[in-house]
Amino acid sequence: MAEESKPPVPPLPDGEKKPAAEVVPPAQTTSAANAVEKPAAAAPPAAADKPVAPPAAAAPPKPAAPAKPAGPVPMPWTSPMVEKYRHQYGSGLEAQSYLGQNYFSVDRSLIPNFLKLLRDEEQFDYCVDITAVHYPKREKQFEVIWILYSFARNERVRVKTQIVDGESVASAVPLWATANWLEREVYDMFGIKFDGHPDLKRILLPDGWKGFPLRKDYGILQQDQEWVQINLGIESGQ
Amino acid sequence: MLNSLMSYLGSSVTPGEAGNQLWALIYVLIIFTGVSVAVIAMNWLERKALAHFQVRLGPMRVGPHGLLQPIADAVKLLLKEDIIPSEADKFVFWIAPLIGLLASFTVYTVVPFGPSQAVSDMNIGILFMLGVSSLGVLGIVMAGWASNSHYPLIGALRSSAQMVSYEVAMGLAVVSAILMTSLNQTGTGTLSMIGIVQAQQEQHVWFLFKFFPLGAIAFVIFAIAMVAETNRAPFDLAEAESELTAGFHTEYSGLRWSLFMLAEYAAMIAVSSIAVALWLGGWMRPFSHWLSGGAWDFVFSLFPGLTFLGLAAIAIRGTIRMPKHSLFRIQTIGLGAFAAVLSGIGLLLLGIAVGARAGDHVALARSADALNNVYWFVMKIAVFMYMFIWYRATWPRYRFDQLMSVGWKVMLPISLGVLIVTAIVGVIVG
Amino acid sequence: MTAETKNATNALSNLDLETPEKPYLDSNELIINMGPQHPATHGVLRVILKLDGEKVLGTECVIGYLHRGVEKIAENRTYTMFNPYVDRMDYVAAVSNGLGYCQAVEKLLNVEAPPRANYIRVILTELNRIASHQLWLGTHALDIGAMTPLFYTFRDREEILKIFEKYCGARLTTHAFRIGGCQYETYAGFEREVKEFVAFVKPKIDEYEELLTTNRIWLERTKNVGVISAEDAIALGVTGPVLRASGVKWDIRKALPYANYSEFDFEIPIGENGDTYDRYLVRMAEMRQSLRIIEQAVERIPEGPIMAKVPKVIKPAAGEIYHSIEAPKGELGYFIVSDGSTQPYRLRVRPPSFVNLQALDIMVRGLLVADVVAVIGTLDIVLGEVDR
Amino acid sequence: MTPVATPFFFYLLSGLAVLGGVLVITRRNAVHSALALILTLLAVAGLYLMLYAPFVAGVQIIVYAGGIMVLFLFVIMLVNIERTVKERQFNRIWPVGLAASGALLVLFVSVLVKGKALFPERGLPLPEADNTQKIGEMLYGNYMFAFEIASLLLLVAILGAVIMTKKKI
Repeated sequence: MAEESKPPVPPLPDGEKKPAAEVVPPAQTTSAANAVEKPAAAAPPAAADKPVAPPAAAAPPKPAAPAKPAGPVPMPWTSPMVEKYRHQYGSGLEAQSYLGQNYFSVDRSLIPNFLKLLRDEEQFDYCVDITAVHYPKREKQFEVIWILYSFARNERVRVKTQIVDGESVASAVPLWATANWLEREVYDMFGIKFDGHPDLKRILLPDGWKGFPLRKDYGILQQDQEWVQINLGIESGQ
Repeated sequence: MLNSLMSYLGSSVTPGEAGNQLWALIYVLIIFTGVSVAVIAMNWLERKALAHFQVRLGPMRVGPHGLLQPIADAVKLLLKEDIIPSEADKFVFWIAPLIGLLASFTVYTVVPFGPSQAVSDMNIGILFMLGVSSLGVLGIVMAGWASNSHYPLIGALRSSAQMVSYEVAMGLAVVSAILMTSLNQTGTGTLSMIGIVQAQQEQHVWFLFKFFPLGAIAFVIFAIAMVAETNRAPFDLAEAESELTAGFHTEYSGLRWSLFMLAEYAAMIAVSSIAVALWLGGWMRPFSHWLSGGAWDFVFSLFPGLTFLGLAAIAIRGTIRMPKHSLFRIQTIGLGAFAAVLSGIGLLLLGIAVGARAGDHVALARSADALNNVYWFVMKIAVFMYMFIWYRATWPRYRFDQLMSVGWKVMLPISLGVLIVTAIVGVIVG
Repeated sequence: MTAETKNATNALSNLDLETPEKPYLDSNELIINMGPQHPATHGVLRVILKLDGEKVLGTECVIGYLHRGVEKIAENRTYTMFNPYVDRMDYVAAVSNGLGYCQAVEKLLNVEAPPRANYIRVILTELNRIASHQLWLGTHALDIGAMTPLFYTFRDREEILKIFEKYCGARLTTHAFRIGGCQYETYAGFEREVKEFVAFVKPKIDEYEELLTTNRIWLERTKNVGVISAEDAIALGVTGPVLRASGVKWDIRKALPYANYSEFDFEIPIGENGDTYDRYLVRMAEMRQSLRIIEQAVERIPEGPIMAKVPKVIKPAAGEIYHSIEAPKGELGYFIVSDGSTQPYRLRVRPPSFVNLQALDIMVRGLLVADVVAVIGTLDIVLGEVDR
Repeated sequence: MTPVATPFFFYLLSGLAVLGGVLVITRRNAVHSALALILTLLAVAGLYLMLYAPFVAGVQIIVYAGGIMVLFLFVIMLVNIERTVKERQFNRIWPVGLAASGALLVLFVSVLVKGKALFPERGLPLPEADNTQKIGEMLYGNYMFAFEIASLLLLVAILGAVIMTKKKI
């Protein structure tokens, strides 16, 4: 087992190409400067993410830190990467940062291409999670969220898109194998379909279950009583 | 009938050879009960020893230090509902445990507890033992197949493949021991179990040390193969709990299951007795050649009694250390009684040994002799039994393909080599 | 990279579970159902194995037997009320779950736990990591057939649980932390007992290694079994010791430090081959590293408050946050959406076991049934977390 | 040592052997057939014992009942039993089989009747004790060549089987 002192860089052959300075977002510049002084500490991804800062680091002002009394608000997120894609996609893409965590809001039609670009060009090679949120009052009821991480950049980013109930999203399985079960779970819980998924079926709930429990209109006591009666032979699961 | 009983007493051959059916029957009964009791004791001992290996106490509730646990287990198993799976092949399912049991108990016909302490002395004794014990696998295979379930089937396939493969190495190791029996004036060896031990007696050496290290290598191969042959850890793939739930006896419960257990433990004792007879000098006491003479004989003849007294001492220590509380009164009394019985047996055995030395009583001397023979044989088996427990506590389980490659690619070539070298050395020396 | 991902994807495609009509006297492909009641599936995992003899042609995991709708419950509880629920996910590492949740909510509230609380958190979390790894080691060794390590590890894990019990009154589902810090001050003699435990358990870890590390059978059973390459592991989102055993030096404690992990001096043990043996070594080394962290933390634990200023009623501003920690099993993440009310609008748990379990299929293809058991063990899954 | 109840055991064992043989060909279930075959083999081993050929009996048990039949069962268990149960028990060429076995019976009987002189009146007084040695002398003396040829043949058969089943060696 080798010793550890440097920021971790996984042994990926295509991970060395980008110069580090180019990919560091502005929100991180101050902390990156600190990292130069104190190389032992790994650079935190954002200013607000620094729990116990050394005395020197506390002094410089943090541009991303929100004003305390007003409460945190989403801020625009700017970085070379964002500029590049904003240029490319225009209004279909919005980059923001909340409490130091960066996210893209992307139009549904751009999703397959954009995720592929993130993986292939920006080295977001690890798909942390795929999930969804249900907003019944909005016109586009569902928000699907991909949480991505890049080992080479040590940076996490979220990609969001909004879809109407019944619309489907392109599957990420061809990009990240891990998307398989994660998308199945989203389908299981929200009923969102993913195009091109190899085997989109329920994963946590039984196959014959009716309803999608994490939708807001599905009550917490609600159950598929019919399924319970047929398969478990009892009146009610409650 | 009495005549027939008495007429054998002076005989120095086995009842089978003497043609005394009544005595043969008595021996069969003694051995059957003896092996059953040994299996029960082994059951308790394994649980206890394993527990102490694993920083636990083991059974403590039923009787003092769980001494009555095997009996409680037996009662439980007897009273359990007898379940036969509806899709099982009923006849085969029913007969499978019996075949296993039959095979492992039949073997005891020729186990030489002493020069005349065996049911019969077949002149193909060792062949008989290997053959009949190899029939035990039929019970496993039939049980696995008849259960009509996947895990038992895989367990049965594993154990049959395993036993057939290890039997080869085992047989070759045995042959190299048999070759050693032919190193006498006439140049003829023997397959008889008693004959093999007597050959060691005549050559004044246990075959373990004969042509060192040839005998030792053959012995080690046999000792490994016999673990595999009895499906014990680390070769317990047929009943690998974490993989196949319980392997071939997954669908068995209650009495039938306990028959399998009985067969397994009986088979363990049986193969150990082969190893003892072939390499460890059978009933011979240790250093019977170096430390010979009447005085030494007497010293060694004290061992059986001293062993029981030692056990009694342990039991007395346990009795004293029992908590002084009314709740423990019955347990204390029970353990004390157990200690008393043990020390009684020990004193009786000591008395026999001393009496045989002091007096000129033929019957006493004869029985002291018989006791010594049986004692040393059993003690050597006990060592193996302990090893079985030790293996189980120490080693992980082999995987099936590794087991096979060890059997065919390591054990078989080595045992063949040992056989050839033994033959060459035997020719040169003899 | 793309090619490997593709392989992994293909491997995950559905099994063809129908056996075609076979000609007379041909051996069948065997479909075996392993679990949900099976001694080696660590709970209620059901794996459908497609076998050729004993060779595994493919697997399909059927999960959800322990599904309790944790994420739905979260939407119907206040932030404080939901805190004990997270302990019930990965119940062998409840402290880690609680740490992740509390920190995620703290982040949403934009507060920091005071230094003393962070030290207590780190000590307890690392103790819990050792406990979790000990439990893993015992059950994993038992799966491979070595009975004895199980009892050794349980004996020593007991000491950790005693410390937990003395600290917060619970042994398993500890609910040790509160949003904003810790609810309990350490008891008298806490530091001494932790130090004693460190001194006690160090030789015990050597003892486990003595039983297994150089054992021929153990080596044969674990070397080159369940190999997963770094590329496959990343594509499958595998994290924790499984990822590190494949040679990827990545640990959230170092990469994106949380609590006060950046103050401690420790190493990230990594493996080379990504096989079961390397995962074993990585976890053993991690236990030692955890001890190192605990030793430093106990030495340096400062005086001070243990709770930050947190309102009685927790009402974070509307927004969303993702926070993850290095749980014993891998990256444990919480994605919380707040609508400004007292209850989370949406709470998503990113369970390490769930994602790691997905790698089972490509890890066991072509191996034997016995290896499936070993690989399930080496993935160190907890079904409470897989199913949630 | 005098034998006990010889005729009784002879008829018992041969009866069992014949019974087993009949069961082998009449059982639809291949596993049952194999078990019946084991019965036959064991009964034949008993007959060998009665003929003062303990070594042959031992080998019969160890090789046939313990080894070969286990392998038989091994193979049979992997075969689809349901299929065999459904199939016709006997195919259409059974008259040929009947004729062949009838011819064999005639041959046996004619040998028994005509060549009775070939057989000794009573059992040869073979000493039980050195039965094994006798066999050893025979195998490695008179029939050395045949024995070695047979073992060579088996070796070739093993190699052939390995080459046929293994695609890549």
